Amino acid sequence: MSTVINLDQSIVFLGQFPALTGVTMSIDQGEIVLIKGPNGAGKSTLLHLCAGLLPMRSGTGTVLNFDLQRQRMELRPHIGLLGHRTGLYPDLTVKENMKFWASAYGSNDNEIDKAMAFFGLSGRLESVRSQNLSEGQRRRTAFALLLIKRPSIWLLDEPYAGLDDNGRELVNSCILQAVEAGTTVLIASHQINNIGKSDQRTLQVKGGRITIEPEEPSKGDDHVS
Amino acid sequence: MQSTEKQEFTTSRGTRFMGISLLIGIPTLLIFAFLLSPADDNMDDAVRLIYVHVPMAIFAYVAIITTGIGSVFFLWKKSRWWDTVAHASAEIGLILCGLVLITGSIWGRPTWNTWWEWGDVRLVTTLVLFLMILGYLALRQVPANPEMRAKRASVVGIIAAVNIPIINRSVEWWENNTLHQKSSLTDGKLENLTLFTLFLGFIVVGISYLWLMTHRFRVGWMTTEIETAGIAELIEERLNEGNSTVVNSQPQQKDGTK
Amino acid sequence: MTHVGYLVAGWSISLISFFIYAWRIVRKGKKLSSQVPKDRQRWMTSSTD
Amino acid sequence: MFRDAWLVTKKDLLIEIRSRIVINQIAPYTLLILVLFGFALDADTETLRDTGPGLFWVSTLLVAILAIQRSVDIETSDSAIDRLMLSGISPTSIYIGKTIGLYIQLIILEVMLFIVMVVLFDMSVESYPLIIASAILTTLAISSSGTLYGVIASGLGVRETLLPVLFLPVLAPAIIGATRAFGDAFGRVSSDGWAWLGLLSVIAIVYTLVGMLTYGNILEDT
Repeated sequence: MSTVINLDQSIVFLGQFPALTGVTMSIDQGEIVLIKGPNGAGKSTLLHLCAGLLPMRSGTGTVLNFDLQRQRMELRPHIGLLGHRTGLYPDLTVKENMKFWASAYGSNDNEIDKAMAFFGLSGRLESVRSQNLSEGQRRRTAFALLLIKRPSIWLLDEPYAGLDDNGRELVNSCILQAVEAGTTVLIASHQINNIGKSDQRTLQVKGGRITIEPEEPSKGDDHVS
Repeated sequence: MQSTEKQEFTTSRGTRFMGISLLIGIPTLLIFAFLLSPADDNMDDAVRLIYVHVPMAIFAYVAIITTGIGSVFFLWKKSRWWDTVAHASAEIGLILCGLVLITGSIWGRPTWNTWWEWGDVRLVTTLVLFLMILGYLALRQVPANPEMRAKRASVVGIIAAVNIPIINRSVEWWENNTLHQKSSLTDGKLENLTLFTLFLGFIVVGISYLWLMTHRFRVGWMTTEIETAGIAELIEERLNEGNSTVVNSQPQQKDGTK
Repeated sequence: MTHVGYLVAGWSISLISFFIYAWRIVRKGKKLSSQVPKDRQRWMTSSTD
Repeated sequence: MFRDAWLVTKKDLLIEIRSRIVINQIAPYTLLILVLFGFALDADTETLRDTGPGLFWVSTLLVAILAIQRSVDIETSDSAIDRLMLSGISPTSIYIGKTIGLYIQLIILEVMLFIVMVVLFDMSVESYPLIIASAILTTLAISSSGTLYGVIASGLGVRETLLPVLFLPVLAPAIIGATRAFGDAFGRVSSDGWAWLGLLSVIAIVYTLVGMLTYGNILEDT
């Protein structure tokens, strides 16, 4: 398996605040990595760094063989990021949101229909403005957008927030399918410990640095969420 | 000015030399401006204000163009040196612009019988430049990520600098109803002594600009130096925040990884 | 000499502003340089600028 | 590049058609400014006619500030900007797209404002081509610098105060030119209005170029 994310002593500042204080990690293609840690530990910043959205103050890093110091622009189209906020246009309907991003990504109508059907967004919800959606429905829409983009790396920040049991299962099965197809998935969450696949890894982030990375993912560390 | 004579930390051999030249130059300029140079046929003695007004106007442009150049190089090379130059020059440019406006309207009072003449393009456009630089410096004062602020300020600086040629072109279109002296340097009827005094004015104001630039640059450089000096401590503090919550559970965390 | 008042006003405002600004910069520089270690003041002594 | 830009423009216009913020809230404000000037200048129609060109552009500039803030809000209110930057659309295309979107909205506002002004102030137009040409160029200057400055002032927590301070001086030269051109077109000033179009086009082109070159840099860390 080839390495898709490789960070070495990456330091990232948000303003005057050192959000990441020297992260070193290496992630292979097709891995599922859970990133855990208390609030403010730097989980979101780490995901934004991997997406090429934040500049590194020092250190080196490559994602998909793009240099994080110089090739962030080129990297970005290959990344799917689901942040705290869903990034939808509140005044547009679900369908209009999907259509705009689909044409930006170059996806076709068939893919839109499939993704919307998968997340239960077809029918009545299609023509509801996203500002009138519930939190869970907005998340589902954001996931559907992730599907139609077909990125090589998924960076999910608290993906389960606001989702019901059904929604979680849909998300889990869609993550597993994506990983089967060779996608790498990073999940920052403190809600879940296991998404149902045995060879996942867990990274602990504290104080802007990875504090522990188990050598072998032990089967014993899965708890029910 | 005496302060340059003492041993100061922002002082070097270069600035001390400039400072001494100013100590000689400013009184000399005053003597020439008030005593040796003749009164003008049209402007009478009001011409004596021109010796400081015109050089300051030119160097206000120089200062803003320097800000523009510094901004371009900062965006291009990402070099802090250029950013500091741009910031320093903008601040001096603001002061020069302000003084140009003040001396301009003081000069206008006896000459045109009005403090402020909206019909005069050069006054109005200098005011516009003054406001642009004011905006630039306001942006630099906003509390924010210094790099982000510097990037945004440099775009504002570039826009201000490209406005100088635009504004100067606009003078031509506006010329027919402007009151301003048709470029006093070029009408050829000036007496030699008047010309020399004006020349002296350029030199004195030029040295003042360079002297202020050097000192202001060094102050700016040290300000960033102090801001960045705390970074190592900030990182240390942030790491400890991580440690304190997991004191004994992960002993090998300094390595970060396997 | 005509317009003496205007002349004096114009010149003195210019000179006084210059001196006040210069004095403030120099004083600020003095204050700051006590906080910055000598080796981090490398633009201080160089002939650049 | 232009396909992507047009995509962004279409999206911005669709959002406006759905939300109607510009039409329902910003447009009435424009008219209000004009009417207030009418009251303030004591309803002296001759004075109003003389100052009409200036009032027109000052009102346009004031509402442009609101339209710019709205245009930035669309992207930042739910972090859509992150997804936009990850979408592969280049910052230059985003810039062009948003500039055109703002441009179209401003032109619609100006047409409304123009009709109301001509009626209320009882003004007669001598040269429609001059009006149209100068409006096209000035609006380009406003929307290109506005899109750029909207992002510069965003995300700092002081946008409402900072944007006008930065934006208005930058457009002062364009407004001077536009006012003269309009003055000539309305027959109120005896200057050659067409001569000012040169200045206006230089400003419009320069601002658009600076915007295209620097927008990406600023978007980077919004």
